Amino acid sequence: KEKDKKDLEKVTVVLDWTPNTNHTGLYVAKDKGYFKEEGLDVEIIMPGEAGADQLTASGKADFGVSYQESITQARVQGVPLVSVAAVIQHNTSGFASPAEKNITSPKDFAGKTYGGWGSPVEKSVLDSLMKIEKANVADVSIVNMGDADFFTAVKRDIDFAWIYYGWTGVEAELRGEKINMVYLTDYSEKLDYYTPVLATNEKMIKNNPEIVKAFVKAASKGYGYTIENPNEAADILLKAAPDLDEQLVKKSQEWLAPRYQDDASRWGEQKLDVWKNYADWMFENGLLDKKLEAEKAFTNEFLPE
Amino acid sequence: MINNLLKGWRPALVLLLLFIIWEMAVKLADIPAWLLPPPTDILKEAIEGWGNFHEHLQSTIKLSLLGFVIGSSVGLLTAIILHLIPMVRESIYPLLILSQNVPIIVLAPLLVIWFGFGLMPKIIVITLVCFFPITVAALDGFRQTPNELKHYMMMAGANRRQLFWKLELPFSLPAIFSGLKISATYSVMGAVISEWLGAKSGIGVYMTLASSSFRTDRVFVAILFIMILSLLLFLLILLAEHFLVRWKRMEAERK
Amino acid sequence: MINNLLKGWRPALVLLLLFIIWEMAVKLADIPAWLLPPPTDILKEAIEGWGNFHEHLQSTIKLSLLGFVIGSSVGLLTAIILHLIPMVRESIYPLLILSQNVPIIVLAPLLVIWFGFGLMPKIIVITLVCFFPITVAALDGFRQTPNELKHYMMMAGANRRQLFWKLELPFSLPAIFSGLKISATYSVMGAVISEWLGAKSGIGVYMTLASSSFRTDRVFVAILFIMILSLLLFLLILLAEHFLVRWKRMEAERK
Amino acid sequence: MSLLSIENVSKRFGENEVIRGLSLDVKAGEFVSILGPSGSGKSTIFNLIGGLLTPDEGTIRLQKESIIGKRGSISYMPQTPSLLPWRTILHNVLLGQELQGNINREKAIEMIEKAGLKEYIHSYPHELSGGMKQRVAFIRALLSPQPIILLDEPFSALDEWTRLGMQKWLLDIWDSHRPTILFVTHNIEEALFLSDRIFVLSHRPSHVISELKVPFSRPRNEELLLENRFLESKRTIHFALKRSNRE
Amino acid sequence: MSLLSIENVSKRFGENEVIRGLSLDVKAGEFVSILGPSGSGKSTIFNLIGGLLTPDEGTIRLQKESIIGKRGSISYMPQTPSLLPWRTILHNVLLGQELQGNINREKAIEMIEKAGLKEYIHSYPHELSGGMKQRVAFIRALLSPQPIILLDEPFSALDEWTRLGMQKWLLDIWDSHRPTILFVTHNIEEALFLSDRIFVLSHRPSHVISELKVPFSRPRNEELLLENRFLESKRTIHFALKRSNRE
Ligand SMILES: Nc1ncnc2c1ncn2[C@@H]1O[C@H](COP(=O)(O)OP(=O)(O)OP(=O)(O)O)[C@@H](O)[C@H]1O
Ligand SMILES: Nc1ncnc2c1ncn2[C@@H]1O[C@H](COP(=O)(O)OP(=O)(O)OP(=O)(O)O)[C@@H](O)[C@H]1O
Ligand SMILES: [Mg+2]
Ligand SMILES: [Mg+2]
Repeated sequence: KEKDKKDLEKVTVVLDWTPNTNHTGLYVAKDKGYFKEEGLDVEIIMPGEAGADQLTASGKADFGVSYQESITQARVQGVPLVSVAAVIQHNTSGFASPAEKNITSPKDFAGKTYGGWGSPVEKSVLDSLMKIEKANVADVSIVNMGDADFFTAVKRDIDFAWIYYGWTGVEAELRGEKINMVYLTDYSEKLDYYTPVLATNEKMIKNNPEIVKAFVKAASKGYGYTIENPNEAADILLKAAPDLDEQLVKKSQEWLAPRYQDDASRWGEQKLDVWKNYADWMFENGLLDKKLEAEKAFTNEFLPE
Repeated sequence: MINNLLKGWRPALVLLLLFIIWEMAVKLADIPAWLLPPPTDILKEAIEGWGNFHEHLQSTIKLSLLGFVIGSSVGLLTAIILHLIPMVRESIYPLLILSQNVPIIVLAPLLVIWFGFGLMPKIIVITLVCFFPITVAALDGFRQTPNELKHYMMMAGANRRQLFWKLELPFSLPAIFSGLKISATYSVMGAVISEWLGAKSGIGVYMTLASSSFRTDRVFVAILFIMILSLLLFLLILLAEHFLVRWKRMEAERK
Repeated sequence: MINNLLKGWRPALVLLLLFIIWEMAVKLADIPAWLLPPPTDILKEAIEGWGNFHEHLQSTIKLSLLGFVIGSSVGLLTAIILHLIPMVRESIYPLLILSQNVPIIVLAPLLVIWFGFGLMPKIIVITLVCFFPITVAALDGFRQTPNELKHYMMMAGANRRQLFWKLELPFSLPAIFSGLKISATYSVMGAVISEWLGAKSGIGVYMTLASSSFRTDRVFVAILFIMILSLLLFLLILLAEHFLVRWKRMEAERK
Repeated sequence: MSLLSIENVSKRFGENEVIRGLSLDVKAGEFVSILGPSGSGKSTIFNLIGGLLTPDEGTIRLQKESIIGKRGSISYMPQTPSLLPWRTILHNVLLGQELQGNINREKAIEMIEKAGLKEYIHSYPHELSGGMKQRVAFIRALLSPQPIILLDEPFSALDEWTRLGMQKWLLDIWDSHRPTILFVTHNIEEALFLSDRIFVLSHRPSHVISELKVPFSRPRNEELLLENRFLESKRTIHFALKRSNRE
Repeated sequence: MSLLSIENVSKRFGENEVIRGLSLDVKAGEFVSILGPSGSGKSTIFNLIGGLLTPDEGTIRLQKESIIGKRGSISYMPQTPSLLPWRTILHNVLLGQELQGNINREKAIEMIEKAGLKEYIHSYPHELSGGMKQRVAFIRALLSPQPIILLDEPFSALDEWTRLGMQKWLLDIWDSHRPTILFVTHNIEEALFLSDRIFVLSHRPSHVISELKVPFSRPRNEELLLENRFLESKRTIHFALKRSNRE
């Protein structure tokens, strides 16, 4: 068995944050031996403050969990990141607010306070959504809430914030706090981008395509298992990260399981339109210096048939 | 003073040398700019991006200065209270040391809950970072007041207040100034950290944005200005010391 | 020493009082536990979660100790080099001070990119946090060696090496130990920060996990242990000092 | 009639009995010395008079009033000059008055000039030599409003040559102002050269073993130190001390 | 035949001419004092002999060999005891030998015991009184292998009573070992009481203004200080110094 291990190709994958249900497929693939079947010995690493993208791009990590938004910005700056699979088919993020604030559609944003992390993207997104309902983003007071989490923030000063329903929204359900969600996908097609995605760097694709293929295949299998058995998959994640809150993981997993593949023909599929649309939108809003060559930013070629 | 500045040519030279080596290394090893930009790129970005950057810089300067003033006042006041009431000193001082081991980033959410997103939590963070060196330095200064001077003052009929204002406080000014020097440089760091608690502008904000949009050169511009700012604040305190504790300097020059 | 520990009852009492007030405040004001858990909850979690937590604790202890040993060695060595070669001191010392103003969190990604995920970048972070207080303290110690002792040694024919090993180094041991005490407590903080650079276990990891799954009580357990650990390391150095610089303590007791 | 009178004072620090049944008195305008070996409790006597310590027994009276535990009723010049390094000479000299509340700037300037320190009036203490600093400390004591000056071995930290100069200077000043002075020293020559009366103390626990009226007329000058009658007086005190040691 | 001879030595620090054409010599087994006012360059002379400074002019010879700029060729006892606080008395005493490379532990223990410090042999310096520390410093100098001991005002920091005790002790030790000693002081009595010959220095720039053979026989005791012939010698030196000041 020792000898087996030596023959395995050592591969590292760096997460975008702390382990959560976005990553379950990777943990399943590791735990169930799918990676090993493909000849890989995978190590999963948390990036801490280091930032997953730089690590993946520089080759310190072979793969990373990233976002379409990041990869778009990165590629424009010459950072050689490529997305190889979409973890979740549609954007599950949206603007959340405590139910008593009565924020149910973008026009309700007016006169309220939004808590963000200080990126110019936020204002543009708010603007796009509000324009649809003929409201003006200038009426929203945007406050940077830094490292504070959603629940903390809405206790003070803040009326609504941008969250992933699959994690923070589920936590709200668990706490019995009623929240309203305004999903991006409900209002704009351009904003239905892939988040998160699995990424690697160009060098990896050029020099070790077989490893990329093997990795994506095993990951696909892992997410497949998760879709079928959310409860068992959640247990595997909890085993790997026992400090996570069990209830939250279970419930979040249940919520997310049908959304990994959703309406796509296979897990991980990415469409050129989605990449193009979003990059165009960013460019139009002055969020990019240059236009993105969307064809080079992602590839479906490593996904199993 | 001017002497000291002139002496600075040697470290400046070393710094220049470091920059040249850095530039060469980046060029020769063909390191991509997003990984480690060469100094010339950083300089270029600092100049080109100035129009956008100076606003951030301004708000950080304001925040650091305000935080420093409040933080060091709190520090000095704490020292005075601890000094004048020995019982408080014995019960609180060890806890103050302990307080320096609470990671500030962990406190952040609590501060936000209690004080919202305004100026208050930021000032608290800077104060937490700033006050301790001054408290320690001032307490040391008070305690090190020579016994002979105290004895003379007491024999000559000084009361507790006169003893403090006419002897202990002026005597510990040099010590307080060394505390101020440390705090001054910390206050810039503290301001940047506190901006991560949510701010609209500031070097901290600029830096997060830069790093999330892969502008490593801008991250370095931010570092550069943090260092320059720290240095300037340090020099400011040095200048104040130069005028306020003349006697100590003159004494030192004599030796 | 034992005296000093016994004196600790007063701060301990204040601490206890603080905890009681905290508990009462939380209970009376009905603050939700995810916002600010009462001390009893934290204690309960510390005990119940121990089986899972002690692994994290162990790896942080190992990392802190290793980092501290390496960091303080680097610090001491730097001080010795700066002391023995005045030209190096003049050119490098100001830069060292400047180096303390680079926010470590900004350096982190660069360190990981340059040195990977191994032990190396973590040790570098702890070293950066640790070395400076020791360098400053040791340099001060070397420089404060009384002139009369130096003069005697030189008149008696001591060469540079003898002067350093027989006079300057032993004389500055107490100063070095005060540097070590500061560095020791910093090293725990440094280790926690360095774990944010990507580690599999450690209090830093535990803390991020806890905070990302909204377990405020666990975050406080982490803070609690960081403080305890810092305190223990501090006491360890105090103990070492107790045995190594007997003479200074005895001298002080005389006064 | 005595200005200061100490009667039957005793003081112990725990086990350590320092003073036992000590009595002495100082008349207005007199220069009185207390001569005693190191550790015999001379500084302790001053601390008792100055109100920093209270005696276990006995009375201490200044102008008939008890000053036990009362600070600030005497003017004091310590062994080290104890000037505040951040004050100019003028402001240092004024300190004694400042603590008592009324400042006389003109008088201070006049005294400093008389002491030959005119050019140093706005200098800081570190710019002065040891002897000059002691002069400033003495002027400070002289300017304080209290009726008696205590001097605690003011010259023992100076080197011999400077010390002699200071002694001569002190005699000069004293001759022209005639303040009441209680002087502490362990140097027989110094006590003889300066004072009207000398109280010789025993070893701990100390009390007065002999009181001596100094037989030399004033003004005195340096040559006195080398005269045979001076050596004679010195011998007397020396043997008195030796005898008390043997007891 | 002289063990140490200094000929025509001059030294200036920038503008400040400290020594001008100074000559003196010390024979083996002799106790020679240099007597001079403060700041006359006495310590500078020692630094020249010890090799810390080099003279601008002149020669310094030890046993016929030039020792200009050569450190470690003399044994030295400074004004302050300069004991290392982290070493026990025994290890402090051994320091002089240690620096030269060969250690004689037995001899050291013997000497410490002779000096009456037997119970302090493993104590640390802070446990000793000022006088005791100076004894240790002297033993350290005595045990160093060099043929001459320089003593730079070793007793001037002690109070008068301890100082007298130390002088008597030094005379005792010297009588039994007869080391060669060059002693610096600004105290006329001390020089007269201790030495065989005295070189009296002028003010800066200093040179020898008079050389004096001390007329008292050995062993000497304390009473000598109170005799008339002692006062006589003191007067001689005093007036010699006074004359040179006036020049
Ligand atoms: N505050 C105090 N507490 C305890 N002991 C004291 C205190 N002040 C003085 N002593 C003791 O009293 C004794 C006499 O001390 P004091 O300073 O009065 O002597 P002194 O005659 O002035 O000596 P010196 O000539 O050295 O100045 C000493 O043994 C000293 O230890
Ligand atoms: N290294 C030096 N650099 C410049 N000047 C010096 C140096 N050493 C001594 N001097 C000057 O030389 C003069 C004589 O000093 P020195 O210490 O030799 O006198 P001294 O006779 O030993 O005095 P004291 O009795 O006070 O010890 C002084 O004016 C001093 O300022
Ligand atoms: Mg005294
Ligand atoms: Mg000298």
